Amino acid sequence: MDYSQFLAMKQEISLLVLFLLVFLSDTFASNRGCKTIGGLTCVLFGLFTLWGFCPVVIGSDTVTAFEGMYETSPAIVAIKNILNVGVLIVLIQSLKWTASENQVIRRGEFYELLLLTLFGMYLMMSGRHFLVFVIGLECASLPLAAMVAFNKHRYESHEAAAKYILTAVFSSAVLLMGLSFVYGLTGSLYYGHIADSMFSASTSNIVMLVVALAFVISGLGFKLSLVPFHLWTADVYQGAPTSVTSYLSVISKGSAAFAFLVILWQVFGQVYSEAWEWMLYALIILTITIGNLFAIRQQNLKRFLAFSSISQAGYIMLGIIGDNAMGEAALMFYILVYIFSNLAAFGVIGAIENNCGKVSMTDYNGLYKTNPRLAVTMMLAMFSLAGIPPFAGFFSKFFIFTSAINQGSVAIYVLVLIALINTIISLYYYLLVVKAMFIKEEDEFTVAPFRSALTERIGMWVCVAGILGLGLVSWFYDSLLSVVGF
Amino acid sequence: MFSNILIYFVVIPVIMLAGLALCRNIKQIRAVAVTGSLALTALSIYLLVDYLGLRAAGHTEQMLFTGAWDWFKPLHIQLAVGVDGISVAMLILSSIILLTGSFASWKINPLPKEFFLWLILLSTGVFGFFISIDLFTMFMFYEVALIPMYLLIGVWGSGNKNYSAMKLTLMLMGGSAFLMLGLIGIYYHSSANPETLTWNLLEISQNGAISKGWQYFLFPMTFVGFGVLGAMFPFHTWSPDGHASAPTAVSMLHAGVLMKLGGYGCFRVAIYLMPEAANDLAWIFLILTGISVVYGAFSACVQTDLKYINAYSSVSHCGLVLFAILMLNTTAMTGAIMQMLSHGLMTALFFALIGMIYGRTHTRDITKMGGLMKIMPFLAVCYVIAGMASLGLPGLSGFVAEMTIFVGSFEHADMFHRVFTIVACCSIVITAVYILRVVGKLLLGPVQDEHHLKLTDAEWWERTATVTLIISVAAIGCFPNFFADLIRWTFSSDIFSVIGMN
Amino acid sequence: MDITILYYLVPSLIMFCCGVYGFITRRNMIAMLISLELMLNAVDINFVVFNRFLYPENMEGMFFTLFAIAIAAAETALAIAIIINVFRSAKNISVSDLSKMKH
Amino acid sequence: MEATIPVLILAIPLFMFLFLGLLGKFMSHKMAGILGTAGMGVTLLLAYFTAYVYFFSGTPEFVDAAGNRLQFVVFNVDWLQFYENLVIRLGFLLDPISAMMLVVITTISFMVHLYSNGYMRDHHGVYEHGFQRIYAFLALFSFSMLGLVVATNIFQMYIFWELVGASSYLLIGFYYVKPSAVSASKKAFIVTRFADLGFLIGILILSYYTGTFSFTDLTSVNVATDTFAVNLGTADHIKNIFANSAVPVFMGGSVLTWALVLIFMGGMGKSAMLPLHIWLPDAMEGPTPVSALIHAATMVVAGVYLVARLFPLYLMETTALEIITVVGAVTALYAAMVACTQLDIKRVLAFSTISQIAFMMVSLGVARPEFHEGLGYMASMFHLFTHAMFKALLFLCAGAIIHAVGSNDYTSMHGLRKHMPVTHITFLIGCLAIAGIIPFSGFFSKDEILSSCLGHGWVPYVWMSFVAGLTAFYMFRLYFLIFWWKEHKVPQGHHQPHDQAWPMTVPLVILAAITCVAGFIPFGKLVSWDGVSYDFMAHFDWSVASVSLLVAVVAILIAMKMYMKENPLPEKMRNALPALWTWCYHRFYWDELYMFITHKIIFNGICRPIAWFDRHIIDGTMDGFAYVTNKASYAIRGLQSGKIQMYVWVYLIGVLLLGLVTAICLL
Repeated sequence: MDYSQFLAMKQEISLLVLFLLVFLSDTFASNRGCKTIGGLTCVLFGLFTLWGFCPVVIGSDTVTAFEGMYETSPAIVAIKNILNVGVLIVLIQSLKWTASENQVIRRGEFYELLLLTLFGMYLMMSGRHFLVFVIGLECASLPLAAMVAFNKHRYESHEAAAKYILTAVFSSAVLLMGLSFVYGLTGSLYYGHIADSMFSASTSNIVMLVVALAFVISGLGFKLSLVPFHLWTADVYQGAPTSVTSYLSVISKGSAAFAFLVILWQVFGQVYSEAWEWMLYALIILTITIGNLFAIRQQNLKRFLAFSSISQAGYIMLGIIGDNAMGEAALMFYILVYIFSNLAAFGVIGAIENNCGKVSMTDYNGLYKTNPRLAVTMMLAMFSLAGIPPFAGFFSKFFIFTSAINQGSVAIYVLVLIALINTIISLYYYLLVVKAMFIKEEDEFTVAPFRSALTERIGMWVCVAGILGLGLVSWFYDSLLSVVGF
Repeated sequence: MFSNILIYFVVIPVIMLAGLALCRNIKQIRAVAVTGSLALTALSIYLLVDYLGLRAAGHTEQMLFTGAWDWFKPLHIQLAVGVDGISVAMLILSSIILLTGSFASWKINPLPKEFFLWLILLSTGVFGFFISIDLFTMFMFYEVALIPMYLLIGVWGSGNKNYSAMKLTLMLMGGSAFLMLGLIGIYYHSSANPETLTWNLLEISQNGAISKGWQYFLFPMTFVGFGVLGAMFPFHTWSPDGHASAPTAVSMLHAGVLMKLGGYGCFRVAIYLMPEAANDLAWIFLILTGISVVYGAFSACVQTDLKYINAYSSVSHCGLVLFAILMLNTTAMTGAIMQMLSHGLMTALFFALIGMIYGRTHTRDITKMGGLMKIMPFLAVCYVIAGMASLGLPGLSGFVAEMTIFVGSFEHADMFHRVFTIVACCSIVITAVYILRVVGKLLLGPVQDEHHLKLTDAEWWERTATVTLIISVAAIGCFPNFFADLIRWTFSSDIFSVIGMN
Repeated sequence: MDITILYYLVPSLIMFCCGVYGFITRRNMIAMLISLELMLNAVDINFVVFNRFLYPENMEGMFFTLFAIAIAAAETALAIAIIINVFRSAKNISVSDLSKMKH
Repeated sequence: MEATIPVLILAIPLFMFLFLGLLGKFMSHKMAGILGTAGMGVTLLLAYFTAYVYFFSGTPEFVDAAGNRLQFVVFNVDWLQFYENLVIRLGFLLDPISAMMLVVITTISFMVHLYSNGYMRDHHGVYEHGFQRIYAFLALFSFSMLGLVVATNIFQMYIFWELVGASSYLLIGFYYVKPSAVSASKKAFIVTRFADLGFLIGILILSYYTGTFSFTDLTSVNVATDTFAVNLGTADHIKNIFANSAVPVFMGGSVLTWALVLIFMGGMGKSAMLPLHIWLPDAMEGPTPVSALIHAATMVVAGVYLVARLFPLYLMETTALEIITVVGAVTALYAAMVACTQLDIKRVLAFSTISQIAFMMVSLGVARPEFHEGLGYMASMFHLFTHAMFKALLFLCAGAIIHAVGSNDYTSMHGLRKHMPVTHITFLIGCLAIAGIIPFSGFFSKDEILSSCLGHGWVPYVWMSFVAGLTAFYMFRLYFLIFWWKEHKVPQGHHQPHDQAWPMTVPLVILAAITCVAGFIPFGKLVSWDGVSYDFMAHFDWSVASVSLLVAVVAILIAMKMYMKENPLPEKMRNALPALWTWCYHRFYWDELYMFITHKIIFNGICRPIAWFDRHIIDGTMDGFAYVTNKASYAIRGLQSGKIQMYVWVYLIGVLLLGLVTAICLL
């Protein structure tokens, strides 16, 4: 076989190399030396991220390898780079936590697992054969279970991990079941072949396919935590260590969303209007509404952000409707902005949690009086998530709505209207946080003034810069739009 | 880009924001706020002169000082600016009110710095909204102007402020939800050729590609969206609570300028772009606005809280604005814009005075006050003048605006319009009732509470604010033709030929 | 009599359903894990059968099954580890106690 | 004639208002008084000059070859343009009535300015609080009133109409600490405002159909001999419009009728015609000079002036004139009856004012060109003139008395003739004039009114003669009760009442003098509805005159019999017709009726329910959305039960629903 085709997967390979470097240095480092692994990983990963932006990696057009099992294109590289940036921020933000005394015995495990999951996500997005996809999926979700259970001394951590692994395996079983039917009906697991054989497929087969499709969607919906496949999300987010939660909420969601887009359009694009358009509408409405309704009542901020991220996933789905480059670009842009906004929020939560272990909204009362910078960062994150101009969230929301309406039917107007009305509810609960920090008077539970670690501050600064810049500077969106296109 | 004068209406506030961020003490903050708003006022007046000069020189484009710079090119989103008489008038209004507002909040505490930061951010949105002619940027600035209200009311407000702030923000956001859908819809029907879709108001109105069917759908969306901010019945209830809880300067800016965004948008987007639908559906909204005119006035008659009274009268007056806009003829619409100016100024004056009185007596309940004329004559006299302006005394701004509206509305000879015009006319009597009620209870008569006897009259900054506003109110009232001509130009242009407007 | 494809599909479907049923009803986490294994194996059977009966020309299904088995093994291992963790901290492995975080 | 002097006539009072209003508190009281009076004096001279030039210069722009008066627009500047032909202009129109009004207003106003110098201080010469303020307001009022009478178009009239309303509001509420004054001023403003609503709508209708505001266009109607130099084009145009069948007819009345009636409604408000009269008696809460100026002489006749202004239009639609007649007649009788029973000196004068204005209205209503070339028009203008003089005189006397006695109630006066001779004489002259005793001015004007009534029919003639008798009766009741009845006894701690200082007495004397001679002015030569001057003595009807004179004398004798010496007769009278007396005394309960309507019906019946509706229904709906959302979020929280198996259930159901529903839809 032709080994040069491995060159197609530059990022995967370099990621593996990076992983090996970290792994080896972790294995052979002394107990003292291993304290530097975190820093080392960050540096290496920073370089890796930069490497992702090299023209060599981006390439110019779509490249396939292994008889089309693997595919890369500027768009895919772009989404990978977006995720890399997010991962980099997560890594930087988690340095302090991993250095804390009850984590330091774990040495570099956190980073190794994290890099592995990232590798899995790469495969999910680049795979053009369901085998590759499934391997990527599992590779992305199993290590996460371990990471969720990372906090040895917190019961919640274990409960969350157990819930996660059990439901994850269940959903993957269902997904595989669906895939088996797909295979049975079309005789192939290549995306392309399945799509082709849909032309010839008879109606009854189409019906079977639709049922199978429902199984597949459920599997992906689980990763993306769409209602009704979302129930694990809140508990896991709450129980997991904050760094893991932030990773779960942005990176794995982002990758799943993109993979979802690819599969739906490249595999089932034929049966869009008859089969899954309405499924998607239903899922979107449910996801946004239920997520919002649950988020209203939450007191624990991590749980709160879990539900907010659920409804955000619903908005992301809007980008999939309407088969056009605009939608894809809007989706990627949304993910990008969402990464920055959410990570800013998690950065603040993590910083405060690491400092005094408080995650309840009432602890944030009058935060602006004690820690103005954290409060402002949090506020920016909330406004961006709520989609308030001039912050990036507004632009991503606007673009995703615009791309969705491009599809043009009356139904889509109604759908978008429902989504827009939901933004009011979401604005309500985001403002609750702002209210706690700025309007409520501080009491004895309020976080005392403290100085957060340099790494955390770097992370927040980057996020704030992103929140302010991504929208107003049109370069980001334009360049995304220039690379997309099937 | 920076050769265009209009850009500076956004640049100056941004500079002010930066300056405020660097301020260390209250003196510097005041300095920045006052110099900045003075600069804006000067700029707007210069713009007015320049504009009139160009018109006199025979420039007959719809908009002057136009400029467009690509922003999100693939989506045809531009940073497009341009003004006509209406925008110029609105810009002057905003700058004056910002100036007086910063004087009125001279002694704001706590957190003066943050207060002014939010206030200036709000006005950035306002100015941006009035200069931009690109639907996207317009909408963006619109929302920029809305959000600061939440914190301004929540942190510096009084009374039931949490509830009011949340209610105001959510209701206005509800409006802008419809608005966003409407705008996106307009975008997709802005041109017959999908390659040349545009957000640019002028191009859209020239293309006139929005089919009637879509207009029927999009017109209500946009009109209601803006109408919520214009306090259109029944979407007005945010306004009494919001105004009542907001701090002085915020009430001034909000009632004086922000509510005008509603009326302006209703005209500039809903009616300007979809005249046919406006012509056919106007009656629905005429009923609503006609109701809100008398409705607001009637409910103002029984309130006892000064700010509630004024908020309801704002409902009534802004209702008159939308009412006149929907009459779809030159005179009435001119009157509508003049009413915007006049209401903006006099309601700002009202709220300023209420704030000053409240700052002294610490109550806004008119049953607990009385005979203030003896204690604080200056403020009392100013209040009477404001009241006279509001009940339409000739020589002050209210009269000319209302008369223009009534004469214009009366051009419709059919029974429906006649009846509603006369109903609207009735509001001038009711207005007199509640204004005189307040004046009688609050300022005249014996002193109710002897603790008030040792209160002082206005300080110099308060005098500055009120006098500035009174002068501008009187200016409109005494030389109305100047403003009328400034405004009328837009309507007399041919865009409304589609609906046979004179 | 000849063995048609249904002779394999129906049992696999039954297996799958049993797995689901077990997963939903059993309180013991280990038992739930076993039911999961049932479901996964049902999937494996499907793949193999489809490959063998419908598309014998290439081995896609077979390979998929191999990978699936491996993945299932990995999942089980990880799950067991986590369950042990839970046991350590909660001193039992009844799933009904596993609902501290809710609403 | 060039515009400088007319401009000054308007500008000086306006300037005085701003000057005294803004800088008043920086100058001494005396200074302010002198400045104000001086300013008004100058205006007076200018106004006299203008009137003189208009009437007697005989320049062709004022008088044509045949000696007929012309309308002349001195200047007319655009103020606010609605569209091409509909423009509000501020201008200065000279014609007989406006010239006449200039004289009246400036005269009375000057007298009042002078008088206030004395009135607005106590016996020790200490100036009242807000002395400068009253001069500022008086100046404002004079400005507005002058602007009203010289208006060139109906909208300018409306503008100044509102301004006089406002200044009257300010002046009534001058003693703003007195709650009664405050409520009185509020009442006055709101009632007139309500009337102005009608005026405004009338203007809207009229201007919509005629397409003009300008008086010269509107009234250019050639009924008999058109002599006003205006364009006949509009005249025919107007006639055609209203002749045109396309013009809708609303509730029986033609559009023109409605317009005119609505406009007259404005006049009813200002001129206190029934049923909009209730504000005037209360308006007496203001300082007496103010009452003399505004509520006796000038502002209250604005309604009459308005009708006179549009008289040719009214001639086109005599239905409106009939209405005016009826309203006027009823009001006259009503006010006269009430006046017979009041105890407050100023209230009596107020009601007599109402009654007298009603006289003018009636005489306008009955005026027709066919009869004595519209004698009624001239008569009402004449009566307006004379009434202004003697009513101002009476009020100023009353002011002097009140100032001396320190009370409005004349049960505390009695027998003042010895103490205040000057006041006594002047007051008597005033009474004689209003009673219509020859040769005082009132006789002539009232006589012409009666004869024009006669021209219209017997009913109005008899009716109005009866009212005239009542007038004589209650005025002399007032006179005798104040100056005779019994000896004056000074209450403890009060000083002896006496004539006031010269600033107060001089105006009395001057006005009394005018009252004596004004009757002999050949008014017909100066004022007539179409500018054709004629000698009204030609129309003088001795039978009518003698009858009215007889009635007046009889009435006076009755009054003398009842009130000259203290006697039980009045008691007897009262007990004879208790019901009538009570109703008159309580002014036929009009105020109570209004109280009921405004308070019970409008305030409690409309405003409160609306406010409640707003708070509870509309606002409730908005809060309801929030409430429902919250409830929903509580209702579904069970979904997140924390149990894995539950989660998986939901998951499965979701999958199956998703798959099966779509499958079914496909099949």
